[in-house]
Amino acid sequence: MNITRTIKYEADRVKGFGDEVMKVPGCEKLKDCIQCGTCSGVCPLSVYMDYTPRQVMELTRFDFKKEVLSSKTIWLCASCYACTCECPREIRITDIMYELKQRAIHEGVYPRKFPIPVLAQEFEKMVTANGRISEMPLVMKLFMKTDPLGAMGNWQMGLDLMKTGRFSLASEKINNREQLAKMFAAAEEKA
Amino acid sequence: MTKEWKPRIVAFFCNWCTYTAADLAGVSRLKYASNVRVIRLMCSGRVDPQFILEALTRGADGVLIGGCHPFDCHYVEGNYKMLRRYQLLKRLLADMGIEDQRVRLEWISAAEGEKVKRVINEMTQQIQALGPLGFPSKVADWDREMTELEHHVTAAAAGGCACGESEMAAAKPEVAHV
Amino acid sequence: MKYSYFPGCSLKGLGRAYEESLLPVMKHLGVDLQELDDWNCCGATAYMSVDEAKACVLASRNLALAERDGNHPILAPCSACYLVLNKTKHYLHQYPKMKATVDRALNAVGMKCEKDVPVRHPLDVLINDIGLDAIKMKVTKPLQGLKVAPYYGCQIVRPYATFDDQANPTTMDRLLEALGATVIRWPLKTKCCGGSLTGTIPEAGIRMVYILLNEAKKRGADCLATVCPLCQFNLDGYHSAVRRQYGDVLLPTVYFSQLMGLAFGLPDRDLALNRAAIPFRWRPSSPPPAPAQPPAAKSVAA
Amino acid sequence: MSKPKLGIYWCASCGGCEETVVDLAEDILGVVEKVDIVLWPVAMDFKYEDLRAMEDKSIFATLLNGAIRSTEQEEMAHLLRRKSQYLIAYGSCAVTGGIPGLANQFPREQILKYVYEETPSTVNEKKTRPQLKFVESGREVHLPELWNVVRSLDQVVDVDFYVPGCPPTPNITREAVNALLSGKLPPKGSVLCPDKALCDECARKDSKPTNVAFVEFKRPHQQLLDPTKCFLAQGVVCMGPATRSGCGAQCTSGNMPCTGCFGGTSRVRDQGAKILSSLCANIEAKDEAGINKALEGIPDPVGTFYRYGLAKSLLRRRVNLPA
Amino acid sequence: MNSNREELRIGFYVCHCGHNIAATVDCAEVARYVGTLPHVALSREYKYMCSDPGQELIQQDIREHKLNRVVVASCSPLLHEHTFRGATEAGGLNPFYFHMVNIREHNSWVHTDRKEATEKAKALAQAAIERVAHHKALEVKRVKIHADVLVVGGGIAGIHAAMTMANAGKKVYLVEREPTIGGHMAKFDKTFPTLDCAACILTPKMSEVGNHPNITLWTYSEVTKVDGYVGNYKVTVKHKPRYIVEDACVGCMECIDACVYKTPKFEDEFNEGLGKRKPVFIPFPQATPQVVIIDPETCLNLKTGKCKKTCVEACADRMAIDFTQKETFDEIEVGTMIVATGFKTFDAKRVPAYGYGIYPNVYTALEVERLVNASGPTGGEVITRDGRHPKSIGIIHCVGSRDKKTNVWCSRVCCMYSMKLALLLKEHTGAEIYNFYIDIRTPGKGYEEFYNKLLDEGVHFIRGRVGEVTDWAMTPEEEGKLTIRVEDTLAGYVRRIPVDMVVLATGLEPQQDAQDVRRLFNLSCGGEGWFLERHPKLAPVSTFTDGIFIAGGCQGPRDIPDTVAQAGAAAAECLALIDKGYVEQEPNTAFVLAEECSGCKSCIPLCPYTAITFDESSKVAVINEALCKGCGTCVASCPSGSIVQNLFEDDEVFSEIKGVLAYD
Repeated sequence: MNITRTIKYEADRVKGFGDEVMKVPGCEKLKDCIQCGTCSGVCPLSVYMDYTPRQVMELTRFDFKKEVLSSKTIWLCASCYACTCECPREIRITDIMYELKQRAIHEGVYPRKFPIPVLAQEFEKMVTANGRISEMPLVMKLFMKTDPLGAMGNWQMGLDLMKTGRFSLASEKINNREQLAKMFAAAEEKA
Repeated sequence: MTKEWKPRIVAFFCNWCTYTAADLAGVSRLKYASNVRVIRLMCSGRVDPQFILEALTRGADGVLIGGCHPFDCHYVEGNYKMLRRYQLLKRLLADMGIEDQRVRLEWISAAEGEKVKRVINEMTQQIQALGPLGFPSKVADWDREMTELEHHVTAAAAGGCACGESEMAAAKPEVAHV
Repeated sequence: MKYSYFPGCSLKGLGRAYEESLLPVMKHLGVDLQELDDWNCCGATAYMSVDEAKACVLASRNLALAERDGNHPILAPCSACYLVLNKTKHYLHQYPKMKATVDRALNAVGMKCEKDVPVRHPLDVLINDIGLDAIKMKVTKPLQGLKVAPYYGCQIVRPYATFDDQANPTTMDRLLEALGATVIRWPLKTKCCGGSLTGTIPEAGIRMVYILLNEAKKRGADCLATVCPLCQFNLDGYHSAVRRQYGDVLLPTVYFSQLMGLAFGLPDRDLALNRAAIPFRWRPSSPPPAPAQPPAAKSVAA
Repeated sequence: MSKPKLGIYWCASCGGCEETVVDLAEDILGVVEKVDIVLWPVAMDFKYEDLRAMEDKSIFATLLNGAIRSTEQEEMAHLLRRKSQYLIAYGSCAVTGGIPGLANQFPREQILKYVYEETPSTVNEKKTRPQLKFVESGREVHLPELWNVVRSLDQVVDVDFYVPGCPPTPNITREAVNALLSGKLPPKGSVLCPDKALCDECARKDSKPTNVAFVEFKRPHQQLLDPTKCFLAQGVVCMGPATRSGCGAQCTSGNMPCTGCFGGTSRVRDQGAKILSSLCANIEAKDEAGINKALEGIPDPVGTFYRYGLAKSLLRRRVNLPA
Repeated sequence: MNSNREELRIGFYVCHCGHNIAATVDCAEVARYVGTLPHVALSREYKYMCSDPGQELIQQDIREHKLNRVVVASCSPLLHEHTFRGATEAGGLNPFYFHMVNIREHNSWVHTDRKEATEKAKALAQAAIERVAHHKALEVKRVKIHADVLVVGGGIAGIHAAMTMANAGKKVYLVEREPTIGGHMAKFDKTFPTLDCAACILTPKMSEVGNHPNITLWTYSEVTKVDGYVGNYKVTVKHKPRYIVEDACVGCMECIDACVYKTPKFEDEFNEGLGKRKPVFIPFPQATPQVVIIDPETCLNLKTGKCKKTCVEACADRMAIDFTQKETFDEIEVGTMIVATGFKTFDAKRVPAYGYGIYPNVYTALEVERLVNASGPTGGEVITRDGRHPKSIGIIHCVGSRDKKTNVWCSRVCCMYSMKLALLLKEHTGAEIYNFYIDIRTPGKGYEEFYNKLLDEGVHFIRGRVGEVTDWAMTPEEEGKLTIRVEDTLAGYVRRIPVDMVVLATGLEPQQDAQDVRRLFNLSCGGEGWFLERHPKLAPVSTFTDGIFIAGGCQGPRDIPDTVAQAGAAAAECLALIDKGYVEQEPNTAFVLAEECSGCKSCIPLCPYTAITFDESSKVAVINEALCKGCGTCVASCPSGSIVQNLFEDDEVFSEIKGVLAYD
């Protein structure tokens, strides 16, 4: 029988992780969490999550970095903000999820082949370069990277889009891309 | 000044609302800047404008007056009397070159410990940005222009010589009325 | 009334029917929309998961452009754009550090973002600036007999919007009623449509699409009315996937602007109704009672 | 036995105080009978050298009027202090800075510029200013320098007694001189005047109701003043309640409100602050807008409340002026 | 005043307050510094100045070191000024030769930097040293206390307080704004945890109040004006017209039967709108007084003037119905008051996610109290608004409690009443009952045992705050039901639970008009709107206005036993004052220096208590010390500085200003 240890020792915590997250703009109020579960109760995606949003809050607060950053939960968050609006402690759970996603990407610990982080990164690259998103090229890229065969399964939709004139492989760009690049560069400078 | 300058603020708090609120801030262990020194009065109506001017000239960089909210004065309407004085005093102070933020009137109820913290921190910051008001050393600076003549009169008398005023005037740096 | 129109990427792509119907409707109402010159991506959801500071920079460039070009309120029809632009404003107010970063970026290109230009949703503008009375005046073909399930989705009412109730928004309900439609009351009007999950984790996304379609249909809706290009795409485009997983729940999803166009009597071709996978075939049947002619004297005075 | 020597001197003043001495009329004879006036530049020839040559403390008492705002005045203050047993600050300017004290609201340069260049009647194309020193046909001439700050006498030298007023009335002057001569003196530093406020001797006192609440403040020229009714009851700013009596309420008798020349009572540190406190507290409005509406009638609070006392007030001078 | 001439010998004490002060303020340094100041004869630090040995220390030093002034730097004067004045007096000095420095609430507790806190403590101490030199010997003033008492609010708190004092022989006025006393408790079915029938224990007390010779009961009345001060309050009470002559009505209710409305048609407030009443009605059978009332909003005669007035006919020669009644007023004098104006329940519509007002089968707890009550609108049968006998019921805790979007506080009673209702509903219906809670709070005698009993009875407890209540079905068993979506946080799963009926355990809130009441009685309020006690631990029923006490739900959420205990405490406080016969007042009153006053009359309109008058013979202002409350407004406004406030003389304040600024 294949069993795993579930007890958590202090050594399993990455001390300071929770505090770091709670210092990020928008994430401060995580401290106030009373684990009531309202976030999970209203989350439409909690149906599929490995940890409920409430558990993610608790794990984050107690520095269980690995568990949180490699969870599916953070990638299942669809940013509907229902939890943020309903939380009785005014914790901005959606923003905390964003923060955790950013950290997961930076640390490269997100589930491989999981399409959402890939989409996020492709999205970022495209916007950084072009200033705008071109949906079809983005989707094509996504499928190529994660599920080349899946693209085939969606032929019906492609056909629909074609028929309704919504399918375009043209790349949308802003004119003043140089300006945008300058802005990004300036933003990255240390104050 | 050898010591690093820190704003000094004298606060006049009414016994019933603002002083109690400051007590509440303490009981709640809120943390705020240590620049304010509170003087307890029974009512903001007791705040004599003389107190404010006296505090400023004795070295306060700011004066904070705390009273009960409108309608809530323990003494019915002492706070309005202060508000009325404050309106004219503000103008008078402006005419005397004292910045608006240095004298502040705030309504803080007994329950608003948080507001005590906020107002004190805010005011400390504002005054830190304004810099020292400069009393009482300012007066000494003003008086420096006439430190030498007295000495001269004394010296002249002691020497018994009838030196003319020309020498006296010469003792001062020659500044033309340009 | 003049607004800086911020279409966002979707209204130029998958959601073009939204733009194609919204612009004629707004024009019909005398609203002056001027597309923001050289706007860029708002910095939306996916971007926020990668680099929040850069997302704010992106959004604030748009705010700065609007400020530069006359400081008219920004009209952002896409829910994600609407939320992200408002969220950025919120961050700039609340977090001096973020503001400093953004200011640094804007300074580098000689732009400014300090006039707090309002970011508004078409529903907000329609209800609060134009008003239902003015809209009713324009209705020539009331949508009598059409049962619509108003579907707001998540991001226009949560969490930064102030023009409608977060839990139970009613602006679209009131708008549709003004058009003569019958509004279906249902508890899912702000439930998530699945967002980008339909594409990335279809199992999760499709379930959400199914729930919405199924419940609206159960309550007798003839169509769903939406305010967001992504919602429309999900609810319209995944019928075959839904059918495979749950069975047939065919129900068209249209933009509220398309319904407005129908009620105003605008021609079909102006409303891009042909751009949906699930065609919406319902049309106002009976010609309306002729609008009462105002007395001649009055019209002269006007 | 020789008669006690009396000095009278003026610094920054208008000369009104000198006039009061003359106003003693025939009583001046009584004074002259009892004292030797050894110094009175307005009336008698006088040289600095004469004064310097006097023994220290050889003058029994000097009545010095006028504020101190120049090197010359400062020097004379020191000299007279040295030569006099009693130095009396005589008149508002010497006591509290007086009207000249209002100059403490402005930088010296602004004053000079206005006086020598900008007054409507000035013709001074070369913008000539008085120089501290100039040479004319081989002779070097020196002029006093104007100080930045206008001061009351006691801000420069030690003062024994104060006789306030702009000017002091003949009555209190006579009483002050009599007190000096009789040796029946109050403690050093006293103001030789009653310590009650003016209302005490104002004929209009009884006409003031007990429920005055100000809706607006008016200035005397803005309306016809009832010659019998309390000014405050007519909404006109009157400094009487915050000002020492002793003048016989001459202004209010002459249908003008008190402007405060006698200064505050001994219990008050800042006369202006006190009258402000009293007037404002009695405004009727309770909201800021209403209060400020009422206060529109006091366009210049410093000029109104510190007309005679700015130099001696708590703040003394506009704080952001150069030292 | 001769003390000014004798040599000043000031004793200074800085208190460690255990670690409370000493942890942040260097007390030894403060003591050392103050010891170097002029006139300081001795300067000490001590662990607990307020302790007996601390106070003893002061007394001993006064005697041994011939101290004539005492300064203690410790906590807030609002807490211990009295204590140290006592010690000063016990040492043989006038108590007002004492001054107190607040270095705990205003310093050690609010600062973290030890150096800065120590410097501030030195400055504050120096100010006190400067100030105390000007202190004068003062006499405490005694004011006689009127023996009558006013109790405002006729809920269980007011009832209990009134009874206690009336039984002690005091004359009590009990004012209630509703037509009957009883308050919220009268609406309850049973009380937790003993399950006593609320009516059985309350109604006897109600009728006792109604019949007590020492109690004047005024229902349908409100206090409109309060003047005066402790011991001597003047109160105006408004009696609203009930269109019934109370003394003539015998409560036979024949007028109700005779009303032109044959059937009850209007929403019945007492039954939370679940039942109906007529325009002429009695709120509930045991109402006190047993007098009907006519509601002008619904009475045909009062609204239109066109009615056959069958009620008047039915009343016949008792002639208790009087349509001409107008508001009347009474003015009474009392020495003390108890404010017991209660609370209101949270409006569940403010949490739209739970569907109250949208789905008929969502109820508030108070509605369920009436629903399970044998004398309620359904006679105790639990039948939902759409006519169902529920088979499953969900009770949602913390509705409008512990939620920053509504009310942040825990309403304290909901856990217990939810469990009580769970038990009653189970008894009445046999349904499956689910409690959804964040935390179960049972801190009371027998409360945890009650919780255990519910677990034994098979009532389900799910730890999780409910996300939403909706009527759409995901699965067949959800069809036609209300579905509760919640995370079972202990299991770690999100669940959907279909039920027939939802009960919202709404929290407690301050009354709608709490702010008006607060102003009327010159009370303070916390940020949430509850009336503020003078000290949360040491003066829990006192207020900042002497002679006015608070009890019950107006001060914060509490259950019946706590309310009754508090009402008893408030009554005891009143009785203590009354039986003492007088109160001592802080001698901080103002007086006019008659020799100096010019009679300018500027001060006279400033006094809100008309304590200042103009004496026509001497032509000066005079302050009536008995009326002066010591605000000092006239002092600050006297243009010639001729009014002095004891304890806050100009020189005392000026020296304090000098002192705080003397230390850099």
